[in-house]
Amino acid sequence: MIEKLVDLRDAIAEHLRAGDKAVLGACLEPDVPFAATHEIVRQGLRDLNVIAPISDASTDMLIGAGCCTEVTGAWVGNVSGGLGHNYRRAYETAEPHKLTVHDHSNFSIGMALMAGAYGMPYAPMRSILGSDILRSNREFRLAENPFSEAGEPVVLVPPLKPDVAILPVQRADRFGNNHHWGSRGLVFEAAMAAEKVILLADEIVEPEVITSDPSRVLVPGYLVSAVCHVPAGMHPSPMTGRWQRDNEFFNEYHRRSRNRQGFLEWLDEWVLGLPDHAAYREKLGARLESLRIVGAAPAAETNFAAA
Amino acid sequence: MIEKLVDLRDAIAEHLRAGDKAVLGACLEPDVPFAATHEIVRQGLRDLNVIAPISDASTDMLIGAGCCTEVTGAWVGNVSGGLGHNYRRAYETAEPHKLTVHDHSNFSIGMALMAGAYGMPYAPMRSILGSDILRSNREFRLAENPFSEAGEPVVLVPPLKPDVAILPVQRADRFGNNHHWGSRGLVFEAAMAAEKVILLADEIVEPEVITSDPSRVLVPGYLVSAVCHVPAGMHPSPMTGRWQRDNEFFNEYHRRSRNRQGFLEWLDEWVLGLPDHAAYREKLGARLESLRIVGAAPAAETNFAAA
Amino acid sequence: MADYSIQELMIVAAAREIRDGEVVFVGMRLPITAYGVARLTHAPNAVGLFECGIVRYGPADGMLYTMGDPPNQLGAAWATGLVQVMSLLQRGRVDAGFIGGAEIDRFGNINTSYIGDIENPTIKLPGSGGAADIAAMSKRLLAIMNHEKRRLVQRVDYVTSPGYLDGGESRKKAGLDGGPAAVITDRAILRPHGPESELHLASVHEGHDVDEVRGHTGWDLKLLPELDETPPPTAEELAALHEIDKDGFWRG
Amino acid sequence: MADYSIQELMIVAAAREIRDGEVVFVGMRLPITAYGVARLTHAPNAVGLFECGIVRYGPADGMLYTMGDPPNQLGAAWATGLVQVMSLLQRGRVDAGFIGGAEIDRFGNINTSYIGDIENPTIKLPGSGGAADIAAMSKRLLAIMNHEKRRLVQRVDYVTSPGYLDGGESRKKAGLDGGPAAVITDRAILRPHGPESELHLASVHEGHDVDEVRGHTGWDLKLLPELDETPPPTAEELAALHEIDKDGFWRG
Repeated sequence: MIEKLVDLRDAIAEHLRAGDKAVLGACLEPDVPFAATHEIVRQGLRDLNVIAPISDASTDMLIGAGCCTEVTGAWVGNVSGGLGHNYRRAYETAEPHKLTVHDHSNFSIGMALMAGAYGMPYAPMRSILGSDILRSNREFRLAENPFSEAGEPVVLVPPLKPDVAILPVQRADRFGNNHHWGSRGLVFEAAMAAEKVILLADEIVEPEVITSDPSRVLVPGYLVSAVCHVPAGMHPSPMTGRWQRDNEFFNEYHRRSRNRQGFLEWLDEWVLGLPDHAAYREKLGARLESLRIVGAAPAAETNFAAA
Repeated sequence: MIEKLVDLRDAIAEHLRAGDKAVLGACLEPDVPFAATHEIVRQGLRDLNVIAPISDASTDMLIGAGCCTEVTGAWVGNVSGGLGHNYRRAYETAEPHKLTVHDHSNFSIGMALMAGAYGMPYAPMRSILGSDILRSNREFRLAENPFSEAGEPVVLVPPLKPDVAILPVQRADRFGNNHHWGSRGLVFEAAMAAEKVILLADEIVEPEVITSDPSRVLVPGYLVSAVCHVPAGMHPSPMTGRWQRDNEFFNEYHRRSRNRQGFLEWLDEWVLGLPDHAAYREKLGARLESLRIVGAAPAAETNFAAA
Repeated sequence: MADYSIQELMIVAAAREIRDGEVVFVGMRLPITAYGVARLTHAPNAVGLFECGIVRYGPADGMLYTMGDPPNQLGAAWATGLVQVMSLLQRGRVDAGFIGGAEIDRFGNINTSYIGDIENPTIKLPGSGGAADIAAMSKRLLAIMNHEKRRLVQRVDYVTSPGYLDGGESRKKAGLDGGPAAVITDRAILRPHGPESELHLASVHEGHDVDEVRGHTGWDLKLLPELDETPPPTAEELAALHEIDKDGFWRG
Repeated sequence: MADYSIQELMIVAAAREIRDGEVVFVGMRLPITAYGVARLTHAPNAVGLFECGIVRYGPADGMLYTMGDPPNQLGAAWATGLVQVMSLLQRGRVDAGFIGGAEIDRFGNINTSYIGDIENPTIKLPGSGGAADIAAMSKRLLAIMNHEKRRLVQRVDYVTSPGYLDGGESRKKAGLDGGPAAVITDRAILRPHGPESELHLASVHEGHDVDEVRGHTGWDLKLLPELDETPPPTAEELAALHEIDKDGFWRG
């Protein structure tokens, strides 16, 4: 097998390009890969089309930092705080730049990524019928269901094939094999649809840990391009069984990003002024430690023996 | 929650009707619900449309016993032995009755059940293009991909919505909540697509065992109509972590079912002459015990704690 | 004023819309708490769905800022993906769904996308999330809103989540079943009525009156014949609510 | 006769069709063993897919009667579902796929469904299983057959698994890429050649000759210019094979 364990800086530098369609935040509220968001800001990548059903503050930050000029998603804002101020400024007043939005619902972006994941030419669905999403995003098509007698209307969703999906997982081995548990949002569809997958592993384990439970694997390591060891790489979002949500961090970001100057100061303090995620964790210090899940609620034992 | 633990005899009597579309064998080679197959034969149900990607000897048995007059599947035979003799006799010479076959490939029946599971109006795919499956099963439609410039051909697969899916699982609680691990074939799609789900649980456990690991759940118990405690209910097929395959049992069935008289004798010995699956297990005796997986290869510990 | 907050009344009113044994798309914020209250009072067999990929029977033990927080994972009935849970909507297996919104109109259409023009809006709102799907495919849609004239409007600028569209048969013609069943505001409860399915005033909360409510509504709000005061929370309902929202985070 | 069985030669020949690093749809019977031999010899980075929902790197430790048997689950790289694994075919991510068949024709079309007429066949065969999908969507299709005149026919009665259909551009016109790359029989190896992609004789196994092979082929089998004898299994290949199939179940 091929070793894929690299530094996050190198993974972003090697696998992400200006103009790429990148999934950053596929699990809805948990597992937003903020460590990668920060690294993208530090490297000054431009013109990203950020794909995320519920992007939380990550997309807002990339917009404000000038990295993201297109959004493909269902909801952009700050789940704790409400509206995304950089998102509003960019769309309403083109500050710091013009923003293109490809409107989706959660289910339509799910169908789009599923179609991409499964190589389907498109996905027909009944959702978003009657919605103006069909008016603001012309990528969908309305058609008649050929199997219905009354010609019932259906929406055809074109497949979404991201260039890169960046996905936090609880544990991975150095070959990119991994375990992910808890709710998955669109993590699986994003991993299968993307050309390249970069994992942010909270923990690196021996390969035997992963193969002990093939039913817990998100996608096998051969489909992964890079795995980076980034503990709490999703902070301030939560990770099942590992990290609690830092709600106040989201709220503070929301307050401070209310005007552009405040946002730039926040960005300087928490992203540009720090060399990497280790420094970010160090700056968080005891605050991060207090979010660590230390209790034990183990999954029932499961046997894979063959004889 | 509603208690759903019932005897297999009662579950079949209450939930399965003559003429039903019934999934029996969704996991490909493992987890074929033979205990239910036998009970259906004993109760003399008629005119079933049996849905199974790879049905193994179960469908062949139901055809020979006169219970199944339609098959919706990709492969009917005996995975160990080869051809299905009852299947051939029914299709080639209408003995014991005429048989209708709805031809599928594994992927097309997967797409059909997925469309049923997800409430999709249909599923477009590239597979079975060029195949005569499109000639012998007129339920598919050929169309052009409206998102392609060259009008590339696609196959539209109508959704499959079984009346009942009968599915073995390793463990369940009395409310129908359950864990299933190892390869899943189309078990998940069948469970979601069917109007009713009957589980054959190898083991009944306390509800806390299931809730300890929500990521291992096939479908939650509220979607299950009945759960039956049937250890080794899938014998002679295997069950991951629990039972090895009884290959010789398949081979013996194949040999003895080569002519109709031999099949009827086999059926009398192993099904009609026994009152229930407990008697079948007793008759197997040490042979069954030798198939039990006794080794330990536990899945790595996984934590769901919240704080 | 009564011995409960308006948020508490809204949560309890939302909880009452959930019937026992129903499958409910819960969403975020107030509805999570409403689901918990229903479960602990009159609907012990209700099932809660969360679009992040969670199905729960009992409410979570611990504070939920979002539906994906660790307490909602622990002890869940199912932890799976968005497509798996949301497709239960498309499969016709969801009885009731809750959503919020910035604007709603007299036919129950809800806007969470653009105030003003799409190309040049006054406010760019966060967007649908799962709201458009829940609105399109739940058997009964339940909306929770603040009751202000600028929010309850004649016609929304943008239909994120379809209600009865232009009223009458227009929702059915668009290919959709179901539709809004109740709008719970901080002043009143509105319900669709008549052949046009226009929202009518169904009940007024304690301390508010019909004229005031009509004055804060952006269309000529008609009254249901059985119009009454919204029943206040019972002691049992308030106890359930306090058990779920121990810190009072969602009760304001 | 050489110191190996014909099954051993067929398995080794199949293994040689797998290149290092490739993703291979393995299927049942001989190909499982061929995959294992390839992995243990020249293709240590190959990946094996099984339509029941398994992905493996190394071959299973223990006898596999079917792909879903417990030894194939233990230590797998992934245990998931059929749709998830087979969609890798549709996604264009499978380099090579193996299938068998009852009948194959000169354009590599394979029949595993009906001998004779659909409505009134001489033999009702088991059907496609995953073969139609693997044939339609693998980049290279590899077929394993017994070489008999009634099996290698001018035109199959029923195209379960599409090869080059009517030859030439017809496969492409049907919307498919890829196509058969080799047919491994118990007498020879056939490969498509020329603008029509008709199957030609590529190599003859030890102990067989061209006339005999042509005599057992149901069409006028043409020869590739570079026609040669199939190289016998090496000691390393045989050792790998014996390690995987300890009991000789598949070497018959």
